[in-house]
Amino acid sequence: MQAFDYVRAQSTEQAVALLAEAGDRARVLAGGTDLLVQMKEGRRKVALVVDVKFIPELNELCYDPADGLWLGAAVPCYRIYGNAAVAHAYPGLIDAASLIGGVQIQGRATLGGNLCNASPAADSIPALIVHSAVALIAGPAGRRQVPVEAFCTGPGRTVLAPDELLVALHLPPSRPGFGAAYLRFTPRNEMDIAVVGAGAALQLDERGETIVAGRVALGAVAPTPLYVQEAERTLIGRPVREADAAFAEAGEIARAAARPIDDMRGTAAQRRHLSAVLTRRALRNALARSLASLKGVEQ
Amino acid sequence: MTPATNEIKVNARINGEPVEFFCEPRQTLLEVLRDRLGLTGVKEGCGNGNCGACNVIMDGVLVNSCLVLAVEAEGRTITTVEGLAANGGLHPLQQSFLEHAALQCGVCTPGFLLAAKALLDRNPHPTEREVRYWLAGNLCRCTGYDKIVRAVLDAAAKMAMR
Amino acid sequence: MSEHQTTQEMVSTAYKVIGTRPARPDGVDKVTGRALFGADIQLPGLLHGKVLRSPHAHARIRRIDVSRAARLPGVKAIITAADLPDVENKIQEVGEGAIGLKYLSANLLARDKVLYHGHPVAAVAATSIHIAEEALALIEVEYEVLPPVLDVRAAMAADAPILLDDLRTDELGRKGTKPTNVAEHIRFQMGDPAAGFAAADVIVEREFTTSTVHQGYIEPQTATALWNRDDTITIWTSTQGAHSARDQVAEVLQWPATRIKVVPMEVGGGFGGKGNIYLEPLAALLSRKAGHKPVKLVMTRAEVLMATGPTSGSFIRVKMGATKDGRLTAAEVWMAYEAGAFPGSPVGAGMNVILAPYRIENVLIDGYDVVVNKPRTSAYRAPGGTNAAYAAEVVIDELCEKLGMDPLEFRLRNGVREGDRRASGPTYPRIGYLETVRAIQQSEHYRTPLEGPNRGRGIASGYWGNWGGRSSVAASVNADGQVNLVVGSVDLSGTRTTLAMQLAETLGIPVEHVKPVVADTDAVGYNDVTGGSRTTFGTGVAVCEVGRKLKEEMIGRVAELWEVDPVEVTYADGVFAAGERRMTFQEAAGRLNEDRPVMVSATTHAQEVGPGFATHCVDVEVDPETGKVTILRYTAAQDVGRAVHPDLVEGQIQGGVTQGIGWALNEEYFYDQEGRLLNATLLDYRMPVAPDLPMIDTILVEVPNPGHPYGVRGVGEVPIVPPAGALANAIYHAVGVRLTHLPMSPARILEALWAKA
Amino acid sequence: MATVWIPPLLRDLTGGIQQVTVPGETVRDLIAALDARYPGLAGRLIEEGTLRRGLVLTIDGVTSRQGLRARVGPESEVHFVPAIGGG
Repeated sequence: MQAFDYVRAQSTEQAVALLAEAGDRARVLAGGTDLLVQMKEGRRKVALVVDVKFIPELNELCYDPADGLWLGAAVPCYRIYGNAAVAHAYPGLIDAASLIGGVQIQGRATLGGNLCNASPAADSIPALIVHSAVALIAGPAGRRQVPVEAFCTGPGRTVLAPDELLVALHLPPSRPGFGAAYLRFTPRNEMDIAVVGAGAALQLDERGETIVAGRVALGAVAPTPLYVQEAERTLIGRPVREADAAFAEAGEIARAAARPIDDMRGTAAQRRHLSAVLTRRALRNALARSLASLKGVEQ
Repeated sequence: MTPATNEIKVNARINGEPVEFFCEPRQTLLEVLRDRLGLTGVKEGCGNGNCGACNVIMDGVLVNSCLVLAVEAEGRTITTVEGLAANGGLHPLQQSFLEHAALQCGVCTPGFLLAAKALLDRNPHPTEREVRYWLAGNLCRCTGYDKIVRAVLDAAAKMAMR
Repeated sequence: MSEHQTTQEMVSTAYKVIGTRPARPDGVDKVTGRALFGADIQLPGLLHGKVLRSPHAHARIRRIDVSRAARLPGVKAIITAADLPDVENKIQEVGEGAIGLKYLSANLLARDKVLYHGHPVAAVAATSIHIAEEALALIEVEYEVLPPVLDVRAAMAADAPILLDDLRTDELGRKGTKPTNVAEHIRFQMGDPAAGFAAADVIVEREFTTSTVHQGYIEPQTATALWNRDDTITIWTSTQGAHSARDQVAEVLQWPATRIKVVPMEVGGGFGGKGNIYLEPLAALLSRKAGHKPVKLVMTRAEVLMATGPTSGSFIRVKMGATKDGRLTAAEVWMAYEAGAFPGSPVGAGMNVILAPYRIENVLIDGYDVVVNKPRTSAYRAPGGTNAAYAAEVVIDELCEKLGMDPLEFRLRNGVREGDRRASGPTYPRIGYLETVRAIQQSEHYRTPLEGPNRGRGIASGYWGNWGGRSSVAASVNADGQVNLVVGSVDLSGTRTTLAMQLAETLGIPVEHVKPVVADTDAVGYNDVTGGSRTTFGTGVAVCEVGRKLKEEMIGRVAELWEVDPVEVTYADGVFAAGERRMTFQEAAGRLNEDRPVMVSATTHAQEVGPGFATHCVDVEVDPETGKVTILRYTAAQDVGRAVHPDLVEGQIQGGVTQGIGWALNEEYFYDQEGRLLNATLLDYRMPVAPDLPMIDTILVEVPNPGHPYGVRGVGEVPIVPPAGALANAIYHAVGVRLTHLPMSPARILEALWAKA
Repeated sequence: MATVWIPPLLRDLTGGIQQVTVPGETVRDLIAALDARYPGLAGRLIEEGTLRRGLVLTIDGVTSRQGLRARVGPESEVHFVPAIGGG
């Protein structure tokens, strides 16, 4: 690796000041599971590494049924799925957090880092999108919010300016009748990059009879993780007993929305096909969880 | 040791002992453990977090030491394979790996032992499926995993009886 | 779990040590992190080296300028091909095969041309690995990029780019006249194939392609060298054969072999890939140039995948005919294997494997060794066998289907036994192929019907000829009765244990009383590489011989002590006896050492090799929507001759099966059009992970090899041979598509399903 | 007299004949007898005075390392097959 300076930032303000000073030669270090690989391979020229893991607000994982989830950008995956209340409220997020790398990667990797790395195949981003997550960004001029579906602008590129820092992700609270899921297709059962990833979320009415809201997002089928907004229109208002038909339609919408390429991880044809298959399956998983959440309320 | 100008002093607790070392920011924890601290039981198989040979436990969490900067170890507690057995003798997992012939070449073994320890610390009664999924980040090319999985399950059973 | 089936001859023989499962002597060091593998060597004043590699698959080197790199503070030496002595192009027997020395040298550091992405061009030694890495970026190399050729059939085309200007096709001593990429053509022929096909009622012909794959050992190649001021060289390395490594270094450096000492470190997996040298001469030259300081080179994983190993991608056409009653009448095979940048693919071995389990009177096999712009291929567990058997076993399965015959019945009807002829001509000695077929037939797995949609069961057989090789061993008896066993066969997977067990059995002492040591090249006689499944058999023969000699020596010396004729002294169960007199082995050891030490040695080149056969049965479920294959159950039955240490034999089988599964389903090299390797990481080179697999059940069939005192056959190679064929057949029976390309990845299965629909 | 199996790529020299029975006590004798009958055969089997590299001699099913000096019996079956490495 090239030589660089390392600073353990103590506050968001300090980190932002350091980034502003160093410009595009600085990189933020959270879990390091992408950054260090890229630096070793010489893909990133870095003069300054700003370690943000010790900034309290970036390391905070706070869930309140009324306010939702504050997920500090530097919270590693294992803390997310290790938290029972979070796991219950945000099942799609948990699916994704427990799929990123092996457990030793999950001990370090963060969803904030996964988002900022902006891989088209990132597992957590479709999950964050269907959970309607919002990114909280700090910069020299103050703070701003960006919905996760608008965060990535291309492979490895985001809305972040060189002097901006992702502070946290905020996920709205989940109500009874809500369910979400993320799944991906990989040739191996673990330790793989998604050929296609699909996130889905559903909100049922209180009786669990009708879909009142739904979100679908795909990974690895476009230059950025893809929010398939058109799928929502097909899902809303559909009775649960017709879910299979609705999900099949949503799957076809996802297939049409996908703009995949051929590469060593999969072919374009395979990816288009899997977009439909995985969307259907993710919706089915989400529905099961929606129904389960309603049963939980009755008890 | 006199530090070079760009070296940083790091204090950590490694295998139960306080350790002070100097390193450059670009050095990984793996490099320092092996080349500065002589803990060559920690192996490098891939250098990018895909094989688990460099596993260590840092503050109770299993990590790939190839993807940790040595400077990040400041104030941390680290266990390597050399520190797995608390006081003399062997850890039940080490014993079980030997009894089940769960190693052939042995180069992935330290990483598997650390991963298995981290598993049993969280989940003392894992199923075969849980063991396989937990160990997914550790590659073994010799054994086909069969005897490793058996060794972990058997160690769990024996540790539960104690 | 494993079953054990011992056949006839030796069933009554009661061994005390053979067949038990003692702890391995190197075990504690390996579970505590103490064992020293290649990269673990630390020496005072150690310098760290890095290798600059070609970014192109095929290019002429116009100019190399190292001056900027040399000026970087901390850089101590830089070498290029100009630092290697010129070697004449003689063929040298090294390890298990022969290689042209000029090619061996050119593979270490490219001379005028680079022939693959990752081909070494220069190497640097510096005070730290980071400085060495920075220095690489300062070396300027000017290339004239040439078109690459990456596929065997493209490389055989008349207008293909030529890799090696001096290469001419060899056909058993007859050289071609034109420049070519075809290094060798080999042919096996018996009987009259045309007549055989004319007599067939059913003929199946298919073409197969297989991708380049890697051995995938977890420990990257490494070498540390000290070129001392007395011009002796010491090399610490991770190698399958210390003597072979020494001799290869001697040849490329044109340095006397006996002024080179190779110290074999623990080897973190080899599977054939650590028989070749890559870094050793570079480390030695850097050491000399850096002022006789030790230099360590360690490959990154990307370097391992780009520039070491792999084994051949291939094209194979198989045609087989059978009569209505299920008798094979003829077979024709045409196979071309990638050699990589320099000649030497295992196509000959593939030719031996491809029809090995079947008695066929009329056979024609043509094999071609073809250079392409990929790394020079290296042996990989049953080299050339997996892809060959895959092709044949799929065709056999299709014949069975067309004939409406059970695949095991068909194999029993056509399977080889002692005295049957191999395709290469010679006959088989005592073998246990049919026994493995029956073992599967009788297994609980096969007798349990497989139910459920998209599920299928596949059967395939496999063979490896095994090998004896040259071995030297020495044993000395300590005064306390413990025996030091010095071997030169490096231990890749537990052979210290299996060798110690054979000596303990021969001497009638507990295995714990034998201390096996793997010695360096100065301390023990010549040993061939640990490979080809030879060590427990071939070095085992030497160990049995040393045990026999040791007993004879001790009997003679006890007779001296007792003042009786040696013929009056017997030795059994650890006790010397003559008349009423008794003396235990331990007592004798003490008494004899007071006089003079007890030590003997033995060398062998074992020829009575027992070929190995296996039959595998696998159940899969295929997800028709994704093409993903889940392995539900796997059983491997193998004739192991005699399982010296059943745990280790099971481990060999389970490991070999798993490598075969990886090759079959997901492992492959991806190159771009320009010949750059795209997936040089263990993330995208997808070797199986633990959740991809079920437990691998083994059935150890024991048909003793008459050529070994305890009946040992090599066991390591055979298990990688059948899995690809077995999985292809299982996938067919699950979803009705025959896959003719390895790996049978989800994308390819989906495409096949779409094509069918 | 021993039976020598002619390697397939040399059968152009024997007019397609696969096996030839020739007299001799050593492999050297056999090759000399073969060459007398089929000129050029020795030149393909022998290189610099020894058996060509890459060829393995098998006599009655067992490989021999003794090359040209290997002894053969009157009923022996002799093959020259390509050498094979292992992993």
